Amino acid sequence: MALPRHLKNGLTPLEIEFLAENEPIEIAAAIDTRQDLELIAGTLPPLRPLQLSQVPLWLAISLKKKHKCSIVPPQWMSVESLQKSLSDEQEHLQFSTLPYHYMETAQILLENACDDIPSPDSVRKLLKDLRETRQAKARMGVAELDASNVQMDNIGLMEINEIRPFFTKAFYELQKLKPAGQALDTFGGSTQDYGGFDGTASLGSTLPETSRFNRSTTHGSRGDAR
Amino acid sequence: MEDYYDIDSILAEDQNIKCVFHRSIPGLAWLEGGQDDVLKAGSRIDIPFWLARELIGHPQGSVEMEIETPDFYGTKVRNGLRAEATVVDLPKLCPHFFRFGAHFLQIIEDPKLGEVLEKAFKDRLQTTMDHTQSGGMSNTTEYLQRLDETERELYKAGLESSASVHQWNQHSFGRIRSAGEVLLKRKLA
Amino acid sequence: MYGEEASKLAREAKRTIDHFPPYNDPLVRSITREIRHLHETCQSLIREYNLQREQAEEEARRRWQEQQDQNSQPAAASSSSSSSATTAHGSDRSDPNHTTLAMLEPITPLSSRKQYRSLEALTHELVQPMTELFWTKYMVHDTPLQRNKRILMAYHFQRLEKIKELAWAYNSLSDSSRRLLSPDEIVFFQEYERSCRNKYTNLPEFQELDLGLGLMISPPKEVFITVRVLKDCGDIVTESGSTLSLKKNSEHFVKRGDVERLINQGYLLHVA
Amino acid sequence: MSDYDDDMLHGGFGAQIPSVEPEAQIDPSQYLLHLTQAWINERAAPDLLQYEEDSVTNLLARIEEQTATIDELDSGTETAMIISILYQTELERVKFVLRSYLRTRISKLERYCTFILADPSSRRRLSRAEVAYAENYLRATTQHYHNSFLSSLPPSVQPQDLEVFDRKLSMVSQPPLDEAVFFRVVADIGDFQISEEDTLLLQPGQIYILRYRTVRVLLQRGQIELI
Repeated sequence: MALPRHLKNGLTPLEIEFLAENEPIEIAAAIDTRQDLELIAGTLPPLRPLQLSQVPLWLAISLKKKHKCSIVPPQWMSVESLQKSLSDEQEHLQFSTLPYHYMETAQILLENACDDIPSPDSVRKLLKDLRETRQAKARMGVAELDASNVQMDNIGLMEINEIRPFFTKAFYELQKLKPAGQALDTFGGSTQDYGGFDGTASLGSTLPETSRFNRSTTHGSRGDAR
Repeated sequence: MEDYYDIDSILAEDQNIKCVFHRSIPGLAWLEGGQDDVLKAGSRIDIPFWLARELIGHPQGSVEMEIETPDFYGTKVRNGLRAEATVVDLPKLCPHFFRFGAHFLQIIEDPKLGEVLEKAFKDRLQTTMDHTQSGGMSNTTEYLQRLDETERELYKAGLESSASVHQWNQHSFGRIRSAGEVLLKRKLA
Repeated sequence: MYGEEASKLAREAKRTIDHFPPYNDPLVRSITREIRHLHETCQSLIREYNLQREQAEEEARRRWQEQQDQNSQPAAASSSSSSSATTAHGSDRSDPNHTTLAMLEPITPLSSRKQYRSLEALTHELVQPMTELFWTKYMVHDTPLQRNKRILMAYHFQRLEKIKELAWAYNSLSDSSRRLLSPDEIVFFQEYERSCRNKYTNLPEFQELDLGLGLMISPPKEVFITVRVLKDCGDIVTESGSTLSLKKNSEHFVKRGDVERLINQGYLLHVA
Repeated sequence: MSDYDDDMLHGGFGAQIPSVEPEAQIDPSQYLLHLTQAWINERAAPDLLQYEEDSVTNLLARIEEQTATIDELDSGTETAMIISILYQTELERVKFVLRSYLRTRISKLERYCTFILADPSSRRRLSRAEVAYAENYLRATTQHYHNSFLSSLPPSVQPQDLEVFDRKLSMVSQPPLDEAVFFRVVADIGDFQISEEDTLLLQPGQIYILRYRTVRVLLQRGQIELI
């Protein structure tokens, strides 16, 4: 098929990382481009040495790898901020407010710009604790899973991805167990007709209406619980 | 909602159930493995669910029949599921316990059974989910043996996605792999 | 029991969902044989039923006539009875290629509603029990037939999904994959590549995109990457037009797009 | 380059690339943002969404322009070299989104091919090239099922588009609209009816899991984004 099977359960972690790389971040350039950067996503003003600029994360990393910039880590990634998030996380049932791409951004920065991050080991440790606390919350969501709705504000995209296949499949199977009366119409109410039966094997349609036999369609006993 | 090409759905219907016809039917004795010609009225016979469903639901009228609720949806099992759903060994009862239940509920009226199945399914979800995140723990395999086919598929899906995030966390991505590697990886998963 | 071979095939499909087993020709053939047999049986059940029903209807009409004769005006009823007999078979709607159920046009209304109902009731009384038996026997054979067909469709459907995955991942069938396919599947693979995949990916507006890039639709990280050559590839021409000589065990810092396909095919290893 | 048909040529967008100036009214960055979200929506939705013709056309044109720009860049200095690499990196990123978007659509198109071609409202959501693709694909698969086993069965058993059994199980697969989706609210929607009894107060930033059929209309209006 045009899309390999492993891509059919939502996005892959790499794709989510790719999306996070579109997010803006602040850098101090060590290069003078002397010209606008005319990107397809829009034009960036020239990068000047030691001047702070907002650029997409992917661009920041690309420059960083060539030692052409240093990255200003976002406020929420500071030790104090993460400590506060962690205590919020442990105190409340809801997810604490972290950026949608917090896991990806943090991992990309720790991997490629570790020297720009103050006390990276504490940051790593805090992120790990945060992640574990939040993971447990995400899993708890399963208990609320019903055929109506589940609300999960502030969950990160990578966290969603981790539980998505399980949640969506479970949701679908639950609906199948609902009694027939609650069964859902097939396609927005309009039944599609694709020709139906023909030939003799399907003689349902070649027979005259049942009224000919003057017989109601209820027959056979409906089994009961025993 | 059912898909024509869904193998799981096809297999879930392949479950024998007990039926009784109210009239004798010449020419169908072989249904109960008999040598004679006539299938006698009142004989209790085992037929696949996929056949029973079409016979009992036929709009033009066929011989009246009765379908029995299988033992694995009987009082004993229901009580067990109500008490502690996670310890019930479902595949021992019926490999497609829930999916077959969904099919079966379409032809009989038994709201209680629907409730029991739905609740049991929900009760077991949390435990199954937890196991997807602790793959390889000692008590995992024992619990997994008690899962029915639908739950197994769920477990597999959950394990795959949590493993892929874990792998990403370990920085083991980013390198282009050959198609062979990708296919091989999937086989091992 | 009918349908057992088909169940075997369904279980095989389930078991092999993650790999690619050879085409199970013997099982497919034996299931199609069973379908033909079931169809024959259904056809003869229909013929038998039509015959029985005609006789029953004739019988009902005869009894009804007798009843009429014994009652008041025998002459008035006889003409209308013969006209209903000629329209009874509805031959204009039957398909000459198949055995069909006899079609019964509405019986010509008679002067008295009471008389009319009694003929209908008589017919019903005689026909109904045999209709019940017929439908039961018919469904006992038609249901496995439809199920056999469904399983064959599902089996072939699942294989097509895998064949298409191969077609997007590779440009041609390797000998080892070829051995797993039936001759019809090989034809499909070629037809799919030619008239579906290639027609679309070769559209002029998509030229820059390299849509048919194997399994490698993962997000780009770096434009330039380091690769090691695992198998000699000879010289390749890069996108920018220069030539790159890829000898076994050499390492190169190259543009990702130039070598992605070779990595996919296992010629190169992406080192860093 | 020689094996595409007339219908595919006309079905494309290449011929229709508008000759508007880059600065003309629409902010060029919007197309990329828009298509990136369309790609995510397409990956998450059970059915095939509206083809984003404007964004695709525009981005294809931008790719061509940018490729030309890169070729013209003087790569004599280190700075120029770095700018070139940045441009090329972004170019690869844009191509990736487009590629994955188009192939995601093809994959769903194949899965529900017969239905999409027969259902007018689904069919309207395709590009002309996709319609041609679907028709060729349907021909190839129909032929394959026929050759593999249907041809050896009685004619009345051969059709591939029937409803079987009394419960109207159709041989034609339809998108499973009752599947659950994760979505993020991006507009102030207010009270929204999710079932006969329940309404939800939908406000920007919230994240929910709901039945796709229920929220499809919100997606069409651009009030939610699938995730």
